[in-house]
Amino acid sequence: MSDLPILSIILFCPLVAFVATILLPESKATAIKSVNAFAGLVSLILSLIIWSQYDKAAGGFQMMEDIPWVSEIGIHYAIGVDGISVVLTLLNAIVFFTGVLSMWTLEKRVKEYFAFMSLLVFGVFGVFISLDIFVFFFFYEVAVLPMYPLIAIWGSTRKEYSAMKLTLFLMVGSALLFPGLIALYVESGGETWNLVTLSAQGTFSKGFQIFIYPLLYVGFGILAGMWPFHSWSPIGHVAAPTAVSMLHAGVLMKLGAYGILRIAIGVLPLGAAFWAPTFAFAATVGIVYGAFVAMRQTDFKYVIGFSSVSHMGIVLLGLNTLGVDGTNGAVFQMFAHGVMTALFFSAVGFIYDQTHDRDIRNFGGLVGQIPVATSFFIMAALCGMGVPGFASFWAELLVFIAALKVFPLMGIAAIAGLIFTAAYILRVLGKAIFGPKNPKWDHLVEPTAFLTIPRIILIAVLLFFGFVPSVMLDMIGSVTGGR
Amino acid sequence: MSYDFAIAAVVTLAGALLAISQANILHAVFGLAISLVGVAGIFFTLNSPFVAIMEVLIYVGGIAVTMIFAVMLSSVTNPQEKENVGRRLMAAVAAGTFFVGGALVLHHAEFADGKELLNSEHSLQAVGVNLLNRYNLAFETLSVVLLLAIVGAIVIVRKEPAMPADAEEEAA
Amino acid sequence: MSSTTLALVLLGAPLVAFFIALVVFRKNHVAAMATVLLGGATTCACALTLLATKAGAPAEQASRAWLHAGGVDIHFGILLDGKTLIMGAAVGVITLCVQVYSLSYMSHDQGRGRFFAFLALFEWAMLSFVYSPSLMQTFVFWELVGLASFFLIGFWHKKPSAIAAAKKAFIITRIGDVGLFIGLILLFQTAHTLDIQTLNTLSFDASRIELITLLLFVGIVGKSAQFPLHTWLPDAMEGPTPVSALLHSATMVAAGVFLFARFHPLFMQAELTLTIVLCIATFTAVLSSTMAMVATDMKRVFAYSSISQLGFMLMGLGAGSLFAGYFHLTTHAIFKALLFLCAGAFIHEHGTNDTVAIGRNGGRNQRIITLGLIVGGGALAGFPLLAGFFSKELIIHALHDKPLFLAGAYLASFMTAYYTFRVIFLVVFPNKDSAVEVEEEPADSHDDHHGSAWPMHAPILLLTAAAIALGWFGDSIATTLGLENPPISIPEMAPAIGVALAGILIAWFDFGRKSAPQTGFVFKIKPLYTLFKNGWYLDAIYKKVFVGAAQAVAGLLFGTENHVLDKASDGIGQGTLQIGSATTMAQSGRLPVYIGVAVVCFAAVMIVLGLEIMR
Amino acid sequence: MTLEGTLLLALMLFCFGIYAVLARRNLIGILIGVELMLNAANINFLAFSHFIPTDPAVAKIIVLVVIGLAAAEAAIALAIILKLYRQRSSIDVDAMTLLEGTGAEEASDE
Repeated sequence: MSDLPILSIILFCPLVAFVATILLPESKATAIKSVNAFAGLVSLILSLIIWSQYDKAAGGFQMMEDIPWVSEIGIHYAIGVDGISVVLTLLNAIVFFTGVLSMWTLEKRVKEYFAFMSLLVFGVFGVFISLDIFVFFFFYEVAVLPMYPLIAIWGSTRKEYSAMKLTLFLMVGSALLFPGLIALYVESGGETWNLVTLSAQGTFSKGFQIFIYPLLYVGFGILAGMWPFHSWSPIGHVAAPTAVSMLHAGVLMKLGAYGILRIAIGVLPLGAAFWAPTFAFAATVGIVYGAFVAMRQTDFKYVIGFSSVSHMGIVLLGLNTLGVDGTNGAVFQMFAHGVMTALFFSAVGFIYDQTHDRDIRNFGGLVGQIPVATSFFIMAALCGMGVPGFASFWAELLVFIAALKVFPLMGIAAIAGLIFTAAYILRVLGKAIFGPKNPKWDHLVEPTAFLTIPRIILIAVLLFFGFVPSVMLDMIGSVTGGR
Repeated sequence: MSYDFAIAAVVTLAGALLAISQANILHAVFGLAISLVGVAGIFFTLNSPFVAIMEVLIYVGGIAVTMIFAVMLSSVTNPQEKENVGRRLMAAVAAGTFFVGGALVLHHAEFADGKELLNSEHSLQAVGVNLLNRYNLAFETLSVVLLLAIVGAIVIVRKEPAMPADAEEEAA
Repeated sequence: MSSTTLALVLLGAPLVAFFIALVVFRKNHVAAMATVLLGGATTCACALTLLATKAGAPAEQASRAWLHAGGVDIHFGILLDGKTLIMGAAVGVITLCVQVYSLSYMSHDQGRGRFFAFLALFEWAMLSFVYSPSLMQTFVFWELVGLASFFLIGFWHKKPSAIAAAKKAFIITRIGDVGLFIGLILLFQTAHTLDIQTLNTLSFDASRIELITLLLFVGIVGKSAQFPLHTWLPDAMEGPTPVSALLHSATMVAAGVFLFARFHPLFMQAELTLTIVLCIATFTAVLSSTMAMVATDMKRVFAYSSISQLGFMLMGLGAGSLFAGYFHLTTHAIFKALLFLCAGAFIHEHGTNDTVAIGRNGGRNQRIITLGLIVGGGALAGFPLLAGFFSKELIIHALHDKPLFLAGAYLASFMTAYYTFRVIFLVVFPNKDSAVEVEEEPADSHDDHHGSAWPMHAPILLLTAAAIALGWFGDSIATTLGLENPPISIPEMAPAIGVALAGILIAWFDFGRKSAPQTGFVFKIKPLYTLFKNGWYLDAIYKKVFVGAAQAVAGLLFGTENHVLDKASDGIGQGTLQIGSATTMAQSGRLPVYIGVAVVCFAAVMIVLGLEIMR
Repeated sequence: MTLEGTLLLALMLFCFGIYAVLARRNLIGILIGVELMLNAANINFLAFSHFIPTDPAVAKIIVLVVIGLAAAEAAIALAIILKLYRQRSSIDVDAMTLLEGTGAEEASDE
């Protein structure tokens, strides 16, 4: 078992699905969906196997594979996982699988949709497991680019505009990243792109780190929804179809945060230390700002979109504390937020599919009509508020512990943001889910048992890690030394 | 200075002048042919008789004739070149600048050895051997390119009933 | 069964019942109710057994590391000491009473299965909070108590007012939670442990502990509805009355006081905090009493009285007497649950919340309930020999060397006696000829279906008995807590008794005697009446100032987002497009132009090159 | 006959070619200019190989390849010209401004 290149298998699992999707005829929609769901299931199982096989006591990168790719400029197909990658790989597999199941009712251009989606997932897996900065960037672009057609074709509400905006912002991010990454390669002597080698102490001088770090941080930060470069994100969420929103908020934004953690902070620790107060401030502003703006939104998805800005602010704040607890919390929050927003969008998507309306003012009393469907939304909302019992509580707790220690004032501001988070989430619940029933929606029906499966999986994951956070923290801690 | 070279040079330049100055495009092609013959003469004086023969065969016998066909097929209704002094002047200035630049470089460049070499008696054999041994790739590539050119030319010129209409709509 | 196992069963039963009732018996109300009731009974039995077997024994702790943070293991588990045992028993008994009571009260509600499920969740959260050995567990379940109360207050989710009240409760308590959260983290960073027993043995730097305890106190202020965060509690009665009974007695609001009692040794180290606690508690006790004096809604009177009694408890604790505060917490839990259950019974029967209307409707004909009301009210008013009397005496005794706060306490207990007996007299001696107008408040429960009487009567009778008897168990409670029950001589008691009796007397004069005006003396001082009636306008001010400010900021940022950030990014996009269209001008597609440019450039390079060689 | 003289001749021929390419509006005229430039280059190759000691066969092979390519190029170019002529009834380069965007409509209207 251990001899199998399990990482390569999990990486190419969605690619196989992609090829199969392309080869299958358009008319066989169910077959296409089944293939993708199967790929999702396989990658889910494999990521669980990786989780169990990863030796937490030993730590470091494991299950490494290294094949020269473009040896002239030192590019290797080098992959491997540490505790953080394991966590995020699992997240991606969960969101992929549940995302496919959530889109089971799709009828419009099924083939292309699933082709792009599996391509996107392929890229995300690649980012999470690659150990070569160039390969990392390669997969990063693979993951980012399918967003454009996915939104522009299957989206709603100003979809072309949103898709264009999203793509342009992400390209700006890449435009910052690429020179930064090349600078790393050149400055280190131009021999290797290997992350582990580059991360070694003393590779880069302090001045160089301070100069390059903002490029990488902002470049990745744009994808992570970093304030003030977040405005692509809510609008992208709004326009995207359900599973794309799930993948987008659930996984894609994590790529940015992962990039910051792995490359920006990992390779340039001195630069990170220099810039941490600045970027922590931006993150704190993002937390409070996102919550406030969400308070005024009227579209379900906009609310969730801005809540993502707020929650990703917590991730970024945690990363910027540069400590064990902060990093643990940030990674945990990445995972929790990924599952949570996937659940959020999945629940909203279900309502939208039936109503074609997302204005919270037009709803009311949904819980009386479709209690099961709304209970998914309520669960996600509770998790978003950081209620104990859900995974995000622990994540936020750790980030706040670290933030109060390192940046006391920002920590207090971020914790106070919890009040506003509760305010906007309860506002949505009060207006749309509870309250007097709107007779307009009397025709809504509950999801079929099949469609509840993905949502139940997501809730189960949230509750599991909410009740037993140590499982997650042990895994992350194997990298950060928190254990 | 040998006379054969001078004659060849004069023919070349005269033909070229004819090729670029004639308003009638047919005459211009004739000028090109004359110029090419002159170039062949220059090749001959440069101790490359085989290349000179090829030049005449391919250029004068092939390309120039093909051009004449093309002119015949296309410019029947095409109006003669209108006098456009400004354009000609601009072109002359550009070409003149280039000439000045080139002449400057030529004038100041120091070449390794200005003496004439006459050591290429077996040049034709050497060309043949080299072409099929060391430079075989260039030779084969060239054959493929020529084949593609033939096929491509046929494909391009072939009449397609639907395409022109579409293209015209798009163009409009 | 060891006591640890017993405690685990105690904690596990409600959680299991919650899941089964909510998920499995989603459509089977009877089964759901039965499950929850079974869980509640189990818990109650376990809690009482624990109290009986463990009372006076040394504290016992069973916990295991749950997660690792800040370089330290954080434990979750069970702590069995005096405070826990008493509070656990109170929670168990009162929850069971409320559940039995709800069988009848909610018998025809559409979502009664769900209601019972959330009752179980509430119980689980509160018990886990009480039995918690670490501050982290305390905080987790503190939050969950708030969450469960959110669902219960907003149980009638079709009523916008209920949802608004639930929202308000959650958000205002969350403001307190933020303080508690920061305090927790600071405490954690200072002490490097969250174990309650360890923390209570440590001593800290004075300014540090003052800051930490103040932050903890912010949480208590929010949860126990003290000024200035008290406004959520009166509104919280939008939930079904059994919820109010639970919320106001042993759970939710009690959590704040319990937390104070838990960390009493820490608070004792912080002089400044104690002074602030006393100020706020006294002020709250007086403030909310004034509001209670003019409220006509029976539940509202009791809600204000809860706030004021919580103030009393904190006064006792803040004055340094752990036993006084804790004893009052226990007695209050019993008699306040009793009062709310009685109020619920009246409301259920008569379809109105208005005390005067209930009285005129013949509320006194429900004899058992009226008895409960009188006993509970007497206990609340500090009528001698009833439960509340003893505990209140202890608090006043504890305050004896702080004249200012003592005066406040006397004032508050005078008003307490007055408004409590106002309610009693209005029900018992209704005066149909009095001028007072009945404010037609919407009925709490619209349907005319009434469940059978015994599920309502049994808990009320039980609690009535407890309210009478509990006062005499001061010594044993003190022993359980490991404290002394200070003897108080009769002369010391006299002023308090006098004040209470004076209050009752004036209430009698205003409401009880034949042809009493039944309006109360405050009614005659119009500005004061309006002020009290409107809760000192605090709600309005909060709404204007804080909610308004938050919305203004939200609006501002919303505008920033849409008009500055969005426009900026759009502008960048537009600019790119414009540059693009500008460059297309150069791309004319005219071949000669391209070639000409290329040639001229090349020529220029050659000229430069030529001149370079020449040099 | 010197190297400089030969190169000067080639340069002049090349400049004639440039002039033809720039001044002509007729596509065939432009093609003529291109051929002139190619020949100028060929002269240079042979001149260098004649006057500077190198392997003489190389220059000849290059020239032969260039001649072959020129033939291919002429064939394709003429085919394109014919196609264009069929579509637009004109082989005037000034009319071919589709790339200019909006200007294309005006140009094709003329």
